[in-house]
Amino acid sequence: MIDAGDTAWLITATALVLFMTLPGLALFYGGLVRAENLLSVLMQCFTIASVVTVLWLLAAYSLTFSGSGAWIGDLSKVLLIGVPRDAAAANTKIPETVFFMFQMTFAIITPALIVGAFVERMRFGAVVMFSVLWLFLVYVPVAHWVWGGGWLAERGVLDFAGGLVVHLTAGVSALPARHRARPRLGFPHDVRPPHAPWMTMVGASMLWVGWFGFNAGSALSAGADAGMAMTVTHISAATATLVWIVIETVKFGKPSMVGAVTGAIAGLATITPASGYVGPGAALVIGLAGGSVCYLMVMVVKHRFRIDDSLDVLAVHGIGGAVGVLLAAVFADAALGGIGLAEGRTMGGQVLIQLTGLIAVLIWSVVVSFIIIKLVQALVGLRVSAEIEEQGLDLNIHGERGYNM
Amino acid sequence: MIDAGDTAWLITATALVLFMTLPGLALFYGGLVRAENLLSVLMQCFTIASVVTVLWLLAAYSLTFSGSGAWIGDLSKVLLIGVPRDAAAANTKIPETVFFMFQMTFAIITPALIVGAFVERMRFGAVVMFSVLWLFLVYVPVAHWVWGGGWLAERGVLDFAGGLVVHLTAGVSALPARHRARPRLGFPHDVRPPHAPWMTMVGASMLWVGWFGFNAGSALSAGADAGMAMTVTHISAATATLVWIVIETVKFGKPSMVGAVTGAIAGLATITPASGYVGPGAALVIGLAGGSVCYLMVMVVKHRFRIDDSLDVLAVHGIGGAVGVLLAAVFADAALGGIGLAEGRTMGGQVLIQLTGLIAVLIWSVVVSFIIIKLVQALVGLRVSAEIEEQGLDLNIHGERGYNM
Amino acid sequence: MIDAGDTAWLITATALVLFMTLPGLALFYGGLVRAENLLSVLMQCFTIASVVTVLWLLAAYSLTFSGSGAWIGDLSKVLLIGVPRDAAAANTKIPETVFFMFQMTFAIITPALIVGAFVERMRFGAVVMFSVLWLFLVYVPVAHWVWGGGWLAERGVLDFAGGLVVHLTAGVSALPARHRARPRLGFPHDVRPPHAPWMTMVGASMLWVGWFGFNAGSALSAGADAGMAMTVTHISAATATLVWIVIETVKFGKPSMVGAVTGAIAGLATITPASGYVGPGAALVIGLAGGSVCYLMVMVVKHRFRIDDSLDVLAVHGIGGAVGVLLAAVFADAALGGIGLAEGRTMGGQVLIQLTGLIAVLIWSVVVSFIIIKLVQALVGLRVSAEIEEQGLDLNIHGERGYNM
Amino acid sequence: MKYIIAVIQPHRLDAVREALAARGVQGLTVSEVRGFGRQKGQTEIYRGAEYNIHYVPKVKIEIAVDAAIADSVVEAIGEAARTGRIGDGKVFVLPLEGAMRVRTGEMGTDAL
Amino acid sequence: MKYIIAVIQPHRLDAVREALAARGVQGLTVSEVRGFGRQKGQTEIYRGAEYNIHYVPKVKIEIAVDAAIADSVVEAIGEAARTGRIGDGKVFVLPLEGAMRVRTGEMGTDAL
Amino acid sequence: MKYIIAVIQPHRLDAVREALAARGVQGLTVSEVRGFGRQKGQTEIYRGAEYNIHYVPKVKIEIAVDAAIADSVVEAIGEAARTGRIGDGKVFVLPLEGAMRVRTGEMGTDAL
Ligand SMILES: Nc1ncnc2c1ncn2[C@@H]1O[C@H](COP(=O)(O)OP(=O)(O)O)[C@@H](O)[C@H]1O
Ligand SMILES: Nc1ncnc2c1ncn2[C@@H]1O[C@H](COP(=O)(O)OP(=O)(O)O)[C@@H](O)[C@H]1O
Ligand SMILES: Nc1ncnc2c1ncn2[C@@H]1O[C@H](COP(=O)(O)OP(=O)(O)O)[C@@H](O)[C@H]1O
Repeated sequence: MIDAGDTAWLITATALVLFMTLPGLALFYGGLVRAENLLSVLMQCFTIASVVTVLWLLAAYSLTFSGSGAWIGDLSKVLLIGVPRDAAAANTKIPETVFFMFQMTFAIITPALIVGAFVERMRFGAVVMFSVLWLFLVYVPVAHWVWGGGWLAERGVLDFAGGLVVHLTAGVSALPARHRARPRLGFPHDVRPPHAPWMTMVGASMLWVGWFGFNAGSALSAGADAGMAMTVTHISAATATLVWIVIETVKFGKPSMVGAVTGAIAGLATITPASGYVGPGAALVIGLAGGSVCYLMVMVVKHRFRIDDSLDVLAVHGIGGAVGVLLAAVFADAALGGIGLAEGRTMGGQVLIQLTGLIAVLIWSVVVSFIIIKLVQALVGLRVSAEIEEQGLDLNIHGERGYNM
Repeated sequence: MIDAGDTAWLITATALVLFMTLPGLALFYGGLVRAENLLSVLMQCFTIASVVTVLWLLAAYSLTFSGSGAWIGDLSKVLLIGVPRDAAAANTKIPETVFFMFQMTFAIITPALIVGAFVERMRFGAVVMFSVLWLFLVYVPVAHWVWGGGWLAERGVLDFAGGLVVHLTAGVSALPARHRARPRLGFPHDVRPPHAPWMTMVGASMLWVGWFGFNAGSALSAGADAGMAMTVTHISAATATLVWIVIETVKFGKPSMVGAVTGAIAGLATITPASGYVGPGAALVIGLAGGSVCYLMVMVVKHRFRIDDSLDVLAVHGIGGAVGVLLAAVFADAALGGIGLAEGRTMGGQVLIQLTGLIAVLIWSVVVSFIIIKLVQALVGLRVSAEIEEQGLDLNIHGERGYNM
Repeated sequence: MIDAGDTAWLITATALVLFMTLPGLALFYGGLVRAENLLSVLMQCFTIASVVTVLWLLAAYSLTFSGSGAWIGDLSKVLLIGVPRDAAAANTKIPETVFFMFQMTFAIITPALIVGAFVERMRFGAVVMFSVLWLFLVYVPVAHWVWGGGWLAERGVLDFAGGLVVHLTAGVSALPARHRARPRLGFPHDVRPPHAPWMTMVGASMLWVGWFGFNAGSALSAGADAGMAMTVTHISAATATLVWIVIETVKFGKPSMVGAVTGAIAGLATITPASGYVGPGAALVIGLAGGSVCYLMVMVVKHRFRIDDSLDVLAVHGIGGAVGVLLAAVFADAALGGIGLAEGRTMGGQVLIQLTGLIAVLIWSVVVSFIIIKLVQALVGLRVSAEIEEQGLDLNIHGERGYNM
Repeated sequence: MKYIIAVIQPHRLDAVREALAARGVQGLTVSEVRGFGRQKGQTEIYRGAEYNIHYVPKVKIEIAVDAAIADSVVEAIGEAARTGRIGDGKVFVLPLEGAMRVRTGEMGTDAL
Repeated sequence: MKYIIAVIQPHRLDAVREALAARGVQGLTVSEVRGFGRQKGQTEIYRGAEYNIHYVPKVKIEIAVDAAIADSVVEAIGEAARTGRIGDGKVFVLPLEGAMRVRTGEMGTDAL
Repeated sequence: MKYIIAVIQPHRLDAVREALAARGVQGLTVSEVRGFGRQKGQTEIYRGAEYNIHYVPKVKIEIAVDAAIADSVVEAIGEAARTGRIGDGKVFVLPLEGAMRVRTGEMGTDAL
């Protein structure tokens, strides 16, 4: 039976999560690059959204959510054939079309997140090809393992809204992608500063608001679970924002806007896997942890490893997601205000399961992404020429300028 | 009886559709004009939204949705008098106030779409006067014919969310409006390029997300119909985007951002009339058709006819809407995954009805718009002086600049 | 019992109201300042959102909505401890977490509104400290009096969505804040014009759409009340917009975009306290009144009193809120299309109660804000140096620029 | 050689460019500037507050020419830029001692 | 006639304009420039990454004046623009051979 | 003293600046300009409509130098800015009669 209230919320949540990518993430990333590369970022997000949509319908949805394989689903729901118009999605009171769409918005934003690792230098064709292969070879299997009834689901891994499936996969896949794409010219000393921090703030705000759809929508119903997920999501975001502001104030005396919004995203990524299991007090702690660990990692990645993770996909999403996956096991404990672990499961046991999931997803994502990026490099090449990179991608690749003032 | 779930969704859908105009469409159009005309576009959208709101309450709603005339409604719901606070709208479980508001957002965006045909040169007073007359003389009657129980409704025309009522009326009314307003100075060779393609992308993204409210909201309930409408809407948009990207890549080697988002809007406009009747496979075909036909028409209008349809209202909305109205009849067929045609109706029969609607609405819109534009020209004049046009409307007409950097 | 439909709407409404601040209000204000101060405004809004969130959880929510004191609540819901996950909020069918979150978004936007009074010159630390103290000493008590069962609630004051609690408190608190902060350098003759009116329009549009969440959400359910609240909100906004456009056209011959959107905000602020009680006809009148009175006040404040209320917080929110509080008593009358006054209450009696509330809240807000601002001045100082003010806050205080083109 | 600097109304730029091309001047460099002069700026009103915009947007054209044609170039600019209203701008002629085309290293009038 | 080019701190522009008006100079042309000099640019930190902004925003003023008052104009600019800190800028004086007012076609000092 | 004005490709700016620093030139002033010349602008296509962008973005460098090193500065700019393609730009040398450092009031070559 379909419930109008649940359906109303899930349609809305779907719109919110789509809004996170279009235009939220696009603006968030777009503000951080040079003005001459703005359109290339917007275009990549827009194109990924379109390509993933069509592929999701053609096969990816079915491979993720249909069938009972441990590793991968089947093809019985290709084109949604055989899904009656008014069928409810399993264990929910929403139409399967809505579930299909809601999940699709996750499949859209995840490869779009990776874009942040190789902006300002990657060929357009390479971005598209990478995203397509990555969708099928990383996102679909991992989503199936965790949410589609695969082997991690069976072990009882906790990942409410995508710490493993979204943030960890995107965050660590950025690593080989970035590695092969190599740093931007001039990195680390002569890279141009973000061309429009204000735009990054607007994107971050849209991500924050949209994240209510992401996390509270993952309850798949409009009730107490959604309410609590929204609450803890918001608290974690706010806390991590403050962490970042405080650190920057202490360290530099200048709390920055770009820093504050990065903190918010860190807090949001960290709470994501835990958002359906924990209480408001835990959200404070998770926000604190997410904010400080991600801050540290941004520094380490940039300064120690000198990796040009242009927009900090690894440090914020990868690490934030991983921290959240572990903390989910801790704060799900009823004693700590959570909803309680599965019958007979200890906190230690749950942590182990989370660790298993984490390591498996990490290795799979890194290895497969490495293979994909090599393949793409061989087939179409990764980088634009140095001259095009210097002049910017917008005019050379897309024939337009972001600003014609 | 009012249902909270349906009401929740329809209030949200109303907010989404208003968001399509404010600021979605305003930004979409605003990015395409010169920097010196940006505010004039935003102002026109904002003013139309306000004027239509008041007129909708004063008379337009009642004339559209009250009474049972074949051609026009009556005045019994002027000011919503006589509508009890908790009355449900006919055949729905939502309050009539919500229906009133939801429909109003359609009446707002439709004349705002036409603005795209005469930006950068039309007097502000002329825009307002045209919009007011057009609302009463084109939008209200056509909406009554199709959705208010008028003669087309009785024949069983299919127009789920406004292929005839919104996109065709706006698209073809742009023709005489543009004809009388004449091209911008310098057209076609020395017109300035879009001043902010990034802004157009943001507007397009808001339109896309808001369109979930437009089409899925038109189900007037939160259930399987809304879910499927959202699904097919999204698929058509994504497909048409890809069509545009592929064509531009093949033709110019440079897939453009402005092209991609135009494709998305074409896909959205095309699926609109069909969105409540068809399945996901059909959405792919409709997206393909909408994308390619609209692409072709943009070229034809610009290069063959050399019409300065500044922002392609005719080619995208007019043609997209018309294509969708016809395809709705085809893909509504249950054999093609649709919900099935009315009892005893053949596909050929339905196509005929659709054609009738199409031709009637087309002729009515063109003729009446022509008369209105002549009238406006006689009363207040259409164009600003060449000097004002050269210097831009913002400073001269509104006393402001969009940017004071 | 929790209802999915009501919950769906209230979660959505919460997202909408958060969206009003992030990024709505931030953009609205940001467009009105110099380019060199843009980030400081965005940062203040973002930081206030984060700080208020954490404080709301730690104590403010409990002090506002828990317990039955006439003046202030108690601490029994600190950290939401003792609130079961699936408890419904009192007199509603939504989870208390959702009520907690919905109300929090009001507590966020209210101090953020005040920011408009001292932009471009106030120290960042002073803004944060002021906001924190103000939250506890003005917002929390007043919200408790009116909505938390305090003494004004007991007298039956009508304030549906925050004429007293939000707009009046913010509007009049701006007065002492601004007084002590003193005008910007160069005021009134050499202040730089709004750097991005287009951005102000985008922010205003987001505020308008978000306001559906604000007012219709305040019904705390998805039914006829929410529907009517949305309707009257929208009508008032549109009417006040037209009032402003007409006045400017008559006075200057140049209807301005910034004027039009200011009118919209005036109309929205004015209807807010009345939005749950009145009908559509009354909304027209309230919009007319709000638009014209606020227009007048903007002139009076700027030209007569020569107060540098930089972004017109007093004239628009303070006065608009006050007018709405009084008109609520009038148009709530069933004879005028309202829902009717409490049993046995006359219109005159209700006006008196409204006046009591108005005066009490006004005096409390002004006096306490004055003390807070003195305290903040003593502790950390209010203004940046003249040199920093000249060069802009972004680079000096936050180490960034809004634009790096 | 002469270095000619002209400050003109932005909307006359295209006309000036064409007039110069007609006299064989191919190269020139343009920048956006703000002019202060007899022509007063504008008053913009935002929400009732008047903002005095003292400056007027102009464009500046720089052209290096052979001394022989300097006068005719000045004249051509004057004609193409003139609207007869205050604010039409100025043309200045400075002595130019050397010029080099970067691409080839050519010097003097050959470089123009 | 002289063509005076001054590069100054942006926030001294109004003071300079007033000082010049006091000496009877009505017209001038202003543009935004980036200065490189002793005054070093800034380091901006975005998410822990340091960006070196080598340049410093300045404004450039151009004023054509009668040779007789050139020195006093240079002096006036110097006084009005001076803050005493590195980065205050420079004033350059170039010879000016001709001037024309576009509106009227007037030539020489009359055109200024 | 000489006043050198160079119009170059934007992406050669850093190279030119370094080349000049190597020759002891510390100060210079840069602005964004639009160039018209042999190098033709581009055609941008938005939704099938072609827009002719006649101008090409360039940067203009201004450097006041002692006459003694003017030639070597011109040469240095030429070398650093050269890519060998049309549009590489021009260098112009104008006579400079006076200079003042605003901060100190120093005059002449000391002010550079
Ligand atoms: N002495 C000057 N030096 C440099 N530029 C000047 C001078 N006088 C005027 N200008 C420039 O010429 C423009 C037009 O001058 P203005 O006095 O307004 O008009 P007109 O030349 O018609 O009298 C000004 O905006 C300014 O940019
Ligand atoms: N030789 C030069 N030629 C042209 N412009 C110069 C020259 N030297 C300095 N400038 C300009 O003057 C500005 C101030 O110079 P700077 O060396 O920073 O300070 P100061 O003049 O106080 O020593 C620079 O930012 C630059 O724009
Ligand atoms: N006579 C001129 N006066 C001023 N600037 C010029 C002149 N000729 C060229 N320029 C500038 O030099 C730039 C390069 O010139 P161009 O003719 O395109 O290439 P090249 O110097 O390689 O022949 C132009 O874009 C323009 O800015």
